[in-house]
Order: sequence, then C-alpha cells, then structure tokens
Amino acid sequence: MTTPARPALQVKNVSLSFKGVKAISDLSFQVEAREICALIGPNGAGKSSLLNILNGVYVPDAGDIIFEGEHFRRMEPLEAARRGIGRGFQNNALFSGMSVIDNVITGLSRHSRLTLVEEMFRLPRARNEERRFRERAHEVLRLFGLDRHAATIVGTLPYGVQKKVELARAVVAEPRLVLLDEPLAGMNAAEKQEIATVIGRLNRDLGLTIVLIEHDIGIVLELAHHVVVLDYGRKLADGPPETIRDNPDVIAAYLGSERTEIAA
Amino acid sequence: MSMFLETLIGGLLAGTMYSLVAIGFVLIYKASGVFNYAQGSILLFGALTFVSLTGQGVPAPVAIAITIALLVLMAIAIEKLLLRPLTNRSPMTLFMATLGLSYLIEAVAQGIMGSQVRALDLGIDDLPIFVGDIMISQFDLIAAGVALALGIGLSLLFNRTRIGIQLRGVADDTRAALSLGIDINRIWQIVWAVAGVVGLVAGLLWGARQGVQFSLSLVVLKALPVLIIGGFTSIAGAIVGGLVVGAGESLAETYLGPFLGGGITPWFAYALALVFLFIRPAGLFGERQIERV
Amino acid sequence: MKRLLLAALLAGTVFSGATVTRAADVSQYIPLPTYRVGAYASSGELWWAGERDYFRYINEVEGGVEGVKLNYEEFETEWSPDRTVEVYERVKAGKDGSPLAFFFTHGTPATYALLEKAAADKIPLIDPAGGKTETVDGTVFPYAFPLLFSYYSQASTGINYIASKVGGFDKLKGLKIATVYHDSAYGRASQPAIDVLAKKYGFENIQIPVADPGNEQSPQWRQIRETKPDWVFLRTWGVSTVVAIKTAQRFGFPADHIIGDVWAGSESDVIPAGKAAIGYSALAPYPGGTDFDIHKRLKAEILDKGKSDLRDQKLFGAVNYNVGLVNAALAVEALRTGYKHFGARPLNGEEGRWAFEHLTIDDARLKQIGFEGLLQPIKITPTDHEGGGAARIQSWDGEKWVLQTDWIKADHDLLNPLIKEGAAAYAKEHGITPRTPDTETN
Amino acid sequence: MSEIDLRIAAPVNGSAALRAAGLAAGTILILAAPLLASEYWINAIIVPFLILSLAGLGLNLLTGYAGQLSLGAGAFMMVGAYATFSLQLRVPDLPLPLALIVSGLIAASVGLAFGIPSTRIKGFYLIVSTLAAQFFFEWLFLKFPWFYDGNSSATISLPRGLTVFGLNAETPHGRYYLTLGAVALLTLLSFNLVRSQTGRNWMAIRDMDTAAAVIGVPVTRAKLQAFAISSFILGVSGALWAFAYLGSASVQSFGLSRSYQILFIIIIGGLGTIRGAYLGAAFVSLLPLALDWLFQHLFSGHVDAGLLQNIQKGIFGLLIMWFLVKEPEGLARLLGIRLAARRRLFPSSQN
Repeated sequence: MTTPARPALQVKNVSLSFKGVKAISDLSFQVEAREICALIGPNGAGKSSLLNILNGVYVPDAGDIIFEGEHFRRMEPLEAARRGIGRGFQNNALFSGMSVIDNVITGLSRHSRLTLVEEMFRLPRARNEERRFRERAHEVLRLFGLDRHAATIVGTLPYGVQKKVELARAVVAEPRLVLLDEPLAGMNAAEKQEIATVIGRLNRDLGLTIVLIEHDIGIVLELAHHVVVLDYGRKLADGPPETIRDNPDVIAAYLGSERTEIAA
Repeated sequence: MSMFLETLIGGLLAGTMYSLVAIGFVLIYKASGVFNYAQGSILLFGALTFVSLTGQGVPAPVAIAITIALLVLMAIAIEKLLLRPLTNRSPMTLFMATLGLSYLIEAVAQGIMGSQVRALDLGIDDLPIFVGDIMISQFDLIAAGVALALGIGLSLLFNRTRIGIQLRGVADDTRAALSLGIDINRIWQIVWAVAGVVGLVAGLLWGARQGVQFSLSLVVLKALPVLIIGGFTSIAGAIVGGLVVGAGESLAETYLGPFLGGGITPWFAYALALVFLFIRPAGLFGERQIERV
Repeated sequence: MKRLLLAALLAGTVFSGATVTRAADVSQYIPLPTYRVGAYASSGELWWAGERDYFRYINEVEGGVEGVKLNYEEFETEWSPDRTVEVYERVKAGKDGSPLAFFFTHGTPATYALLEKAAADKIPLIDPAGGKTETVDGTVFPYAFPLLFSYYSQASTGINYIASKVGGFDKLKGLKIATVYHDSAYGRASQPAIDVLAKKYGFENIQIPVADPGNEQSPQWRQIRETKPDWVFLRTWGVSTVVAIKTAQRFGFPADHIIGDVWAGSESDVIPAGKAAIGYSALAPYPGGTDFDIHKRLKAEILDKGKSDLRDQKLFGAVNYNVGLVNAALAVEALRTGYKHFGARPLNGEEGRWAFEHLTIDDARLKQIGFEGLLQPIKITPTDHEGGGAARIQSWDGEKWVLQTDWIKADHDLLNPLIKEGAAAYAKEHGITPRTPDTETN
Repeated sequence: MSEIDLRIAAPVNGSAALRAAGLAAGTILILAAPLLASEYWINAIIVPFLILSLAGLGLNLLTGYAGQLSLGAGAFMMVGAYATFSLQLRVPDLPLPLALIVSGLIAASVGLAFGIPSTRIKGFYLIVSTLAAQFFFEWLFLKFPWFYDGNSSATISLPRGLTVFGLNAETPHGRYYLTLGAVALLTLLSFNLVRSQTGRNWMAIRDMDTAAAVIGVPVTRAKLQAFAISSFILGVSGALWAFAYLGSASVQSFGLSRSYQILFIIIIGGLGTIRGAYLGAAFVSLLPLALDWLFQHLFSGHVDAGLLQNIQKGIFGLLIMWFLVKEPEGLARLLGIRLAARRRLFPSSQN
C-alpha cells in the first residue's frame, strides 16, 4: 500500500464513568485508514460505551478524539453521522415500524438535500433523489442477500436477518468509518461466514475503515488487521492479531486466572 | 406579609386535595404503565355510590363498606376484561381503552343513580381557624392530613409488605416479574382496587367541597400538572407536586393575576410544570431511563 | 357483533329524510335538543320534564293549541353546540307534514352557532334568559328571540334590587359591588351593562374572574375579604356557584349579601353548599315552588295520573322544572297568536317569527293559563325581542326558595342604547340592513 | 413507545387497471356527492366528518408518524380559526383560501414554538407542552377582546360569510367543495410527505430516536417540522370547523375535549396511517348517530329517555374497548387484514 495516510481515528486518554462507576479509564489507541480494527474483551469491558462516545451518545469525562485530523472534546450524534461515521448496534436498534428497504434508505438521510415543499409536491428533484436512494438501497440489500425481504416489516424478521439489515443500514451511506457492535451475534455458522466475507470485501474493495466488536476469536483473527484488548475499561493490549493471540494478559483476562501486571 | 403567608399556606393545603387525586393515577401507572383516564369516573362512581346509599338511610360505615366492595369488584372486572387482553400494548392504546372505560362507568353511575346533584356532609364544617391573623381553612387542613396519612400508608405498603415488593417488581419490569412467577393479574387487581379506594377518599373530600355531581370527574384536570411535576411513578412526587401546584396557582392568581386580567390558574399550572420538566425531564421524583443503545 | 354494527351503520344512512305525510290532522312539530348525559344533565333533566309535562297537558287536557296538537320529539346533544347544529340540520325541514315554526336551542353556545344558519333558513331561535344580548334588537336579528331576561337586564335588575335594599338609588353612590364571574363568554356577558350602571350611580364595580371549572376559589375570596365590597354578584354556573358560596362562608362574607344570576339560582346550586347557602338570593325570571295555579292543574291532570316525565316527584316545582314550564308556555301562547292570525294549522318559520313578534301576555291572560306570579307580563315587538326584562328575587332558606319581591323591571332606557349600538356594529360588520318593521305588511 | 408492533403489510398488489377504475369511480362519486346526498347529510354529517378527518390527519403526522404525544390539537385548531377571523376582518381583500394558508402558517409557527420542549422531553411527559398550549390559548382568546373584535358573546364568525373568490359558499354545496378541496389537497401533500425522506425520518424518531440520531437523521429539525406541519393542517381544519361547519365558534368549540376527540380518532382509526384518520372520524361521527337512530326506533317511548341516553353512552364506551382489544392497531389494520383475507380467499379476482 502507499505510505499509510494519517490515522483515520485517534482516541487519546479517554475516560467515562456512570455515577462513579469507571466504564473507561484513560484509554488511548489509534485506527489506521483502510484497516479493520477489532475491539475485544470480556463483557462490561467498556467496548460498547466507547462506540457510544465515538457516536456522541455518551459524553466522555476526559480525553480527546481526533477524526480525520479534527479534534473533538465531545461528539454530537448528528455531527458524527454527517462526517461519515456509520454505526451498527449491539441489540439491533432497527426501526421496527418500517420495512427493511425503508430502514436502509433512512441510513441515507444525511445525503438528502430536499426541502419539505419538494417532497410534498413530489417535484422532479424529489422524485429522482428518491429513485437514486432506492437504487442504492437495493444495491446494498442485494450485497447482503436481503432483497427478497425488502418490503417486509423489520419487526417480523428473525434475529439473524435483522442483524444483516442493520449492517446494510450502517454501510449504505458510504461512511468513511464504520463502528460495528457484535455484527455477527445471533447468526448461525453459515450466516456468520457469509457476513464475515462481506465485511472483508467491503474493507478490501471499498477501502472502508472498520472498528469491530466481536467475541468470536476465529472471526477476529481472520478479519482484523489490528486488535485492541480492553478489560474493565483499561487497554490490556494493542497490536496485530498474531501478537495478541499469545499475549499472557489477554489469555488471563479471558480465562480469568490471576493477572500479571498490566503492560503500561 | 400575613397576606402572602395566608396565600401560601392556603395554596399548599389546597394542593394536597390535588395530590389525593394524583395518587390514584400514580398507583396504576406505577404498577401497570397505564395512564388511567377513567380515574375521574371511578372517583365520581365511588362518591355517588356512597351518597346514594346514605341517601336511602344506609348508615355511613356500612355504605363505605359496600362502596369499597363494589370498587374491588370493579377493579377485578377491569383487570380481567380489559387489562389482560391488552397486556404489553402501547401506552396510547391503553390510554384510549381507559377513555372507553370512563364512558362506561359514567353511564352506569348516571344511569343507575341519576344525575341530580347531592350534598355530602362529612361533618367537617368549612369554618376558618385563625393562627395570628392568618386564616386557615379547617376543611383543607383535614384534607391535608388525610393526604399525608394516605401517602405514608401507601409508601409503607409499597416498601414494607410482601405485596408491596412484588408491586414494585411488576412496576419495574413486568416481563421479569412474570418470569419470577409473580401473579401479575392479582397484583394489578390489588393496585386498581387500592386506586379505587384512594379515588373514593378523594371523591368524598372533593364531593363535600363542591357537591357530588358529574363534574366531580373534571377534578382530574387538576391532577395532570401535579403528576407531570412530581413524576408519574412516585407517591412522594404526587404529594410534593400537589403542594407545588397548589401554592403556585394560589400565589400566581393573587399576585400575577391582576396584571394579566386574572383567571390564569389553568395554564399557569402547566407553565410551572414545563419549567420543572426542563430542569428534570422526568419529573421531580420520576426515574429517567438511561439511554441504552 | 360486527354484523349488528354494520347493520346499524347502514340503517343510519337510510333514515335521512323520508318524511311521510299522513292524511290525519297534522300537528305542529317541535324538536327538543336536550342533554340527559354529561355534566349538565342535572339541570337539563328537570327542564325537559317541565316542557314535556306542559306540552302533554296542552295536548291531552286542552286538546292542543286552538285544536292543533303538538308533536314534540327529543334529540340528545350532551349540551355540545356541534351536536345541536347537527340536530338542527336534521329537523329544520320539519316532519310529518309540519314545518318548523321555531327552534328551542336550549343553550347559549348553540344559539351563537346557529344564529346565521337560522337567519338564512328563516327559523326563529328561541333561547329565553340567554342568547346573544344584541339580538334583543329585532330589526337586525329578526330570527333570534332572547325572551324574558337578557344578560344586560340581569345586571340592571340586580342593581335595582340592591338600591331597594339600601334605601334608594342615591345610596348606591360610593358602594363597592364586586362581581365574581365564570371566566367565559357567559360569565362576561353582562359586564358592559354593569359598567354603564356604575358610571350612572357612582358605585365601584370590581370584576373578579374564576377560571373554569372553578372548584378552588380561595384567591378570589381572599381578594374580596381584602377589598370588603358591600354586595357581591355571582355570574357563575355549575360547580363554580357551589364552591363560591362555600368559600364565601369560609372567608366570612355574609350569604345574604350575595346575589346569584339566573343560572346560579337553582336547587342544584345551593343544596351541595349546605348551611353556607342560607340567606343567599338569586335573580329569578323563573321563580321556584309549586304554589302557582298551573302546578295545581298539572298535579291533578299529569302528575297524579303518572304521566309526568319527572323521575323523582319530589322535584316537581324545582326552579329548573319551572324553567321548562315557562318556556313551553311562551311557545304555546306564541303559537296560539299565530294560529289566530294564520289559521289553526302548523306554522312555518316566517309565520312563527310573526307570531312571536306579536306575542302579548297580560295579567288577565296569565291568570287564565295559571302562570300568574310564575311568568312576568310580556310584550314582544319587532324591535324588542326581550319583551319583559324583569325578574323576582328569591332567597334560599336551607329547604326551599322563598320569593322576596314581585317583578323588578330592568332600566330599559339605560340599556337600549347599549343594545342598539352592539346590534348596529354587528349589522355593519356583517353587511345586514336593519329592517323597518312598521312598513311591513303581514 | 418503541416496543415492536407487529405490522404485517397487507400486500396490495391486484391489477393496476382494477385499481385505477376503482379510483376513478371513487372520485366521480365524491365530486357528485352534493347532488346525491340530502342537504342534512352534507351539512351535518359529511362536512364535519371531512374536517375531523383532516384534523386527525394533522395530528397523526405528529403522533402517529413522528411519535410525539400531543393533547393540544384543539389549541392549534383554535389558533387557525382565530387567525382566519382576524385576517378576514382586518385584511378584507385577502381571498379566503389565502387567508386559510396564512392562518395555517400562523398555527404552524405556534406549533413550532410549543414543539421546542420535545427536543428535551420524551414520552408521556411531553403532553405538558401541548396541554400548556391548550389552556393558554383558551385563556388568551377569551381575555383579550381584540381577538374576537369585542362582541359581547366572545364568538367569531366570518364578517362577510363564507365567500371564496367572491362566490358565495354559504350553500351546502359551497361548504362541501371548499372543505373537500382543502382536505383532498392536504391529504395528497401528507401522503407524499410520509412516503418521502421526512416521513421515514419521523418514523425512525418514533421507533428509536437515539439510533435515528446516530445514523444521521436530523432529529431536532424533524421533530420541529412535525409539530409545524401538523399544526398547519390542524389550523386549517380549525378554521374550516368554525366557518365551513359551525358558522360561528368560540373558545369552547376547541376545548380539551376536542383534543381528546382528535387523539381518539387517530388511535381508533390507526396510528401512523393516512386512511386511519378517515376511519377514526367515521367511527366518531357516524356511530353515535347510528346508535341514536337505532335506539330512537327500538325503545323510544318505552324506556325513560335519560336511561336510554346513558345506555347509549355505555355501549359507545364498550365498543371503544371492544375495538381496541380486537385490533389495538386501529380500524386501518382491521380493514387491511379484511382486504388481505378476501384476496387470499378469491385469488382469482386479482387479474
């Protein structure tokens, strides 16, 4: 690859606490452009909370976020989306009252430049934006094999399929960085493999930078270029997958035996 | 200065009458997540039944017992026929179901007991007592006592007794409580029955103040701002909310009213509630769900 | 259950307006928009009983009016103006061959809503002791009849009564008269009149609003205790009247210095107030009680024969029952005037208007129909659709209303310019050219 | 209100020709209605039904689509009516349709203002801001005579009656076409809006507003738009209710019971659907009359009138509860299921 561009995302000394309970303490790491970075760690390690900080849902007590060179003390949800940060959620936050295709098109809302009047009178500009959005959405649905469910109300679909819809919604707006919270949870083995390859292809073909929370170490090792291990809100390890696999602290954290001193 | 104190105290005491009505709403919302629009009609039904019975010479204690029995039966019927088929429906659907319920209860009440206005004398004559030159209404004082006693009694029920703990479990998470084997249906019946009795107490006090007639069910309008300020899920909130709204209305009508032409109490209560909500978006005592995504 | 419902809906579409004219003698159709459900049912129930009992008495004992039977029919409206408008649209074409000679609105909001519709359809709106005050001027409002007692007359009669109690109009100077009014169009309707009266007699006029529903009035009565008025008018209705009387007692204001208006002077306004209401008096264009001749006749012919619409016989003679009686009598006497002129057959709207505009009931006639003391002598003319403008005063002694005075007339020379001015403004705004009644022929 | 409601979208396929024919026949019937139905039906049933549907449509955008609870429909209708009255009185040469649009805009800005708390308050507590509006305007339009030009009855009625571009619309036909025109236009605009990005944004906010914000839905702007557009439609329907139906109106015509009625219409009719408002309005206007007519014919004379009315009210309450238990999603879904069921039974009828 050409000389690596500046890192897509830098997290500097970020801390977060809920009424005194330390969720994240003094965490720093960075994600290179066009890489898949996996966040792993036991439940309650602060993984989802970190994503919520990046998306502006939570406000960190301290620390700095640098995204594409710009510094953010705190991120606003709308601001994050406008800057091209896509998001998949842990317990899939789909819009249950809407169809699959509508859920995915809603992911494109930040690209919409229509005014109310154009929409009300279905002026030409509105009609072709609508057509463009619909085509883009169908294209992404086909990518995830969801086209036949397009008109179905999301609430009626099985959990695994819903996860795919959420993934589709996260990537439909060509984000510059995608944050995925356990995208493969609740899927059977075949589906897991199918979606893992799609994520891999999105990264390779479109150069999409992905931050991924995943428990299945096999998938992590197969997909991730870079792994960050969290435990009780602190960074345990940070490096390529191979070094992480045989890092004693990581194994201890996972297997729960007494932990050696945490690497600075 | 005594004018201010009197207005303040008078307002606080009047506020307790609003709390009485609000407590009925809190009980049902807390346990079953239903904003019970029919609470006003239940209040009317209780007062009307009591007055009709005493009107036919039934001694007061017996009349009270019969009325409470009827309210308990009504609570069971409501739970069986309405709440059970509508479990975990959206709050809007439940709210509207209670609207239908209020039509039914009002129709039964007026159909059977007639629509004539009846006097209700609780033996408390509404003569003022003076503390220094501050005039305090004897009636409101007693009403405040009743509201306080009810508040304490119910919070004891909620926190100390076994049923109380189950009640709070149901209120917290119906499905979780169900999975623990708590008999949800019985709990809801108990809650609606207790709310009915609280409604009866409020109905008797309000009835003694304005006569037992159909517009007794309008007293619900006074409870809404109280619930919003105090939070829908706490009895202490209902009492504090009542005090705030009562005092706020009384002071506003006396001091702010003249500049705005008077009669400002209805919208002032909601403006007050709006200010409180901006500070605490789920009411003073209501829990604010943490956004888990 | 669904089939029954669909059948009901379908049936609803069929009944629309097929009027079948029966060959038998045609009777005068009188629709009654009533309310027997909801907050106002307590007063409404007795009103309709009064009307139906009198109409039944006319039909069965006097064989109708000049031989024409009355075909009265009830429609539920829950006192809401839009349901009354719907009933009006349904009945305005008449029924069984009889057109509408007039339409009882049974509520001031309904009168406002129907004012223009009825004028266009040429059907007189009858709203005794209510209605829009400007409609007293018949030249601008030919089809609106606020009979007996307008809101302005209420203020004037009230002041005349106070003057009689304090020993003369000159004694009014310097007095403080407070009005506690329900903060609605109804509550504010007599303010223009009392302002003029205050200027003329030099008393201080204090207006104190009570927000709906008015079940908490300490701030208002604390203000009264501070300002210490000599007399208080109650322009309230329903719950706000009861709470006003009780709060007055609590703040130590004597009940015998409080005067209630027409719609704050029935049994249901005082019974709930208990002992606090003893001594409270009210303006009564409709006096309470049964010691009137018509009540004796009704007792014998209707009540004792179990033909009364009253659910509870004890309420025979209640103020609201007498309201129904008096309104029914006004309608019957107007129809009688019309039948004598146009012939004994159902009248239409225009003939009804003529009949009401030539309705005169003097003392002799009152004795004949047994309404002496219950109904004031009345003379309606094309320019004066009130025709009476007087009321008696009755006080509550804890058990019943006791009549204190005979008919006290309002000061019409003072009020008429006020009414004319309001009517002229309405005419200008709505582009109506006032009619000149003396040039009309029929 | 973000629990998952299971909505089976009744697949409306069927041949295009069949549907086009149905649509054409429908339009002809609607346009020719004044000639067929009696004056009573037009004035007393169809015109109020259309206006209530329009009000329901307006509130459904805010509560059914955008999920923002409101008990202030009456207040925004009131603002529309009083604005139209002031415009017709003080700007005489402004034709009525333009006055309706300007009044709608005024109501929209008021709705926007009372929508601001929605950016911070969620769920049931939000009813406080619309209730504040409801009681504030009930007080405001009564306390200051300027709003009703000082007449003693505090009522408003159009100075020169209902005139649209000069021609007199006081006749039943005039009222009908004026109302129909407004309702048809605003329904079409709303239909397009809910099918567009704004509609999807609203539904996203209704179902899970935090997720909506994160994926780029402009939540604050969309909520305020919902309040504004909803209030625009409510304002126009308020003006029509006052002048095209009642003739003259006052603060009482738009009280809290009106807000309850409109909320009731969209819940019984079907939240988050365009046709829901119409079905709900039909339920509210036709059913009481049908019950009244049925009882008048079955029992009148034998049963005490008071008892009769109370029984009717009780049955109406029972029907509400029965409908909600049978189909919590409202009549729109009930109808949807019926249509889908019939299509399954007669698949051949489709082509």
